[in-house]
Amino acid sequence: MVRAPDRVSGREESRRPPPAPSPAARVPRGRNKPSLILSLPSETAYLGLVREVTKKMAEVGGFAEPVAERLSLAVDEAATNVLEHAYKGATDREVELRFEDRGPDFRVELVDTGQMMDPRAVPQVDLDKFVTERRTGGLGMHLMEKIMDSVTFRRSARRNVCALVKHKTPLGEEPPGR
Amino acid sequence: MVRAPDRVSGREESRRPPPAPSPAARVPRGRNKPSLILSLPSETAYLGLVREVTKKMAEVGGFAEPVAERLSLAVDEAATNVLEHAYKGATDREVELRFEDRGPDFRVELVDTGQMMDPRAVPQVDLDKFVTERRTGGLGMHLMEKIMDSVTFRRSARRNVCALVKHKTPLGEEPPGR
Amino acid sequence: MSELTVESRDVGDVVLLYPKGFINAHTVRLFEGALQKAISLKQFKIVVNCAGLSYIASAGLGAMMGAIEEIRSNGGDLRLASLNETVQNIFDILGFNHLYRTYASEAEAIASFGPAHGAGA
Amino acid sequence: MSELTVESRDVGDVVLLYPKGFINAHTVRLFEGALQKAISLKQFKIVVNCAGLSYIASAGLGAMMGAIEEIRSNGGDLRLASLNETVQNIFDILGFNHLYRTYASEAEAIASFGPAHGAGA
Ligand SMILES: Nc1ncnc2c1ncn2[C@@H]1O[C@H](COP(=O)(O)OP(=O)(O)O)[C@@H](O)[C@H]1O
Ligand SMILES: Nc1ncnc2c1ncn2[C@@H]1O[C@H](COP(=O)(O)OP(=O)(O)O)[C@@H](O)[C@H]1O
Repeated sequence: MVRAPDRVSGREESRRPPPAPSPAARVPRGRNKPSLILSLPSETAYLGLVREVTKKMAEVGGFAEPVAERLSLAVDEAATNVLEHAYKGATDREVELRFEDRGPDFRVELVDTGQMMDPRAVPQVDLDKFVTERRTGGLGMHLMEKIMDSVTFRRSARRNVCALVKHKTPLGEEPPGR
Repeated sequence: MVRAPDRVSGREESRRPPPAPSPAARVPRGRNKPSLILSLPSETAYLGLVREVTKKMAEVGGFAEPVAERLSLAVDEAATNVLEHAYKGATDREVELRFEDRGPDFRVELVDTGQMMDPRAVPQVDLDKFVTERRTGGLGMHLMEKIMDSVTFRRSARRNVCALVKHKTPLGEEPPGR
Repeated sequence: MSELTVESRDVGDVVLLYPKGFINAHTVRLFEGALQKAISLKQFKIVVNCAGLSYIASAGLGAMMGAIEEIRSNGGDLRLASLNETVQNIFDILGFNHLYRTYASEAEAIASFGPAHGAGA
Repeated sequence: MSELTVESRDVGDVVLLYPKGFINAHTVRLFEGALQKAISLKQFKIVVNCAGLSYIASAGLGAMMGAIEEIRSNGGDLRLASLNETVQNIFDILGFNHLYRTYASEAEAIASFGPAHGAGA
């Protein structure tokens, strides 16, 4: 089901390739924050690990537990989509998750070598129509976008990269406590 | 405190550089097992994360929970030693932990760029003397060696690598259940 | 390390499902199977007791979506009880409170199907 | 997210310590401080109730080692109660059962110091 055209632009916004690296991204190694790379076979059996590793990294990044739980849901959804859509259920491929704590941003990238994301395939969620139209899809992307500050897809070197970003400090507020 | 010479050889055994890669180690990418690389600032605040990530990777590797708990203790001890001895408490350095599931072996490598390990500095644990001699050190290495099947230290390219290995299947037994 | 189990229990003509663990794309088939079994037995008054459910991803919500029309068109409903904070939070994010009725306790969820139920067991 | 807290309580002339969380190289100072405080108050009959202790690394065992001689040479002892499986396991690996007396319950550990104790509070 293709979403209504009038809502495309607002969504497209968050999916265009990211701009030039932010100042934080230019900071070289020794940035004194933890980073983690997890390589997984494309099997749903590892989604539990994805969720737990995400939650720990989010907590270490300073997010309170309920927020860390939500972030782990968003990453679970993104990984599930790679397995189901990019790899169409094939279990002999690989997914890589990169977690980086870039000062003000918590950033997770999922890298796969499967089928490219077609943004037009993403349905717009209309809860009212869910029941009557027997819809069961579209919830994953919807959750990701509700939870994260930005969800972007890009393709480079025959790989798909889905980048999820959550700002740690809403503008003008204190940084979150450990 | 230096250990008694007559027990040096048995210990040295497990600390010599590893031999040529085993057949399992030669398997190229796509080996269809999860792997994980965790880079951390040299601060004890991250030891909790080390322990939790190790426990999850061990469980995913097929070890039962009590064994996974012990493995996470061994890796905690190895990481603590890097912070205390290789980096002498400096908190601006980096430690890298590499987890690899090599079929029959669960393998964790800790990489640092600090002071080299001097095997002669490792005291031999003699529990009877602990109390009377007010000894408080030496327990970490002792725990690591009791828990792991092998603990080796090597130096390459100005880095120290501490490799911890646990066999999944004691010879002749069934592989451990999930 | 069982990631999900789903037990069930009848109270009058209400069927109670007890998912224990978490529902994600890996474990969802089991939850879906429990829902489909209730439907095939024509037990359309369903309460999912979420007390043992630590987490639910969109796959699990999709499974409920896939069953709800058949359940309601047969005069039944799927209602939820005892959601923990995480699961409640996911429901809130999606606005699922408009689609499903949730109750603080199992007893309230059972009672919501009418006064005849709950005493039986 | 507090990783370790250590409360204390007196029962007669026995002091009870309640570490809650885990003891590793990051949190050990707090545990060490609690032991040293008891010693400085000349409370040499110490029971560490480990019911809330999920895990202890060698740093924590070293802290006990560093205090035990002074405790014992003053006619006291450090005894442990209610170790969970993980902590018991670490004790077993190291053969620490030969160095420290452990008890299944706090009451037993308190009573082990003599009949006068435990009733007081
Ligand atoms: N990583 C991806 N690669 C390719 N297509 C994707 C990817 N993620 C999402 N999609 C497309 O977006 C659609 C909506 O995804 P989602 O909201 O997660 O719902 P569902 O997966 O249940 O269909 C999918 O059906 C698919 O067409
Ligand atoms: N990673 C390391 N780098 C350098 N020296 C080390 C390292 N690990 C252990 N050692 C040496 O081995 C000794 C014993 O270590 P351990 O058994 O962990 O006890 P402790 O750390 O309490 O002294 C240390 O005191 C130190 O001299």
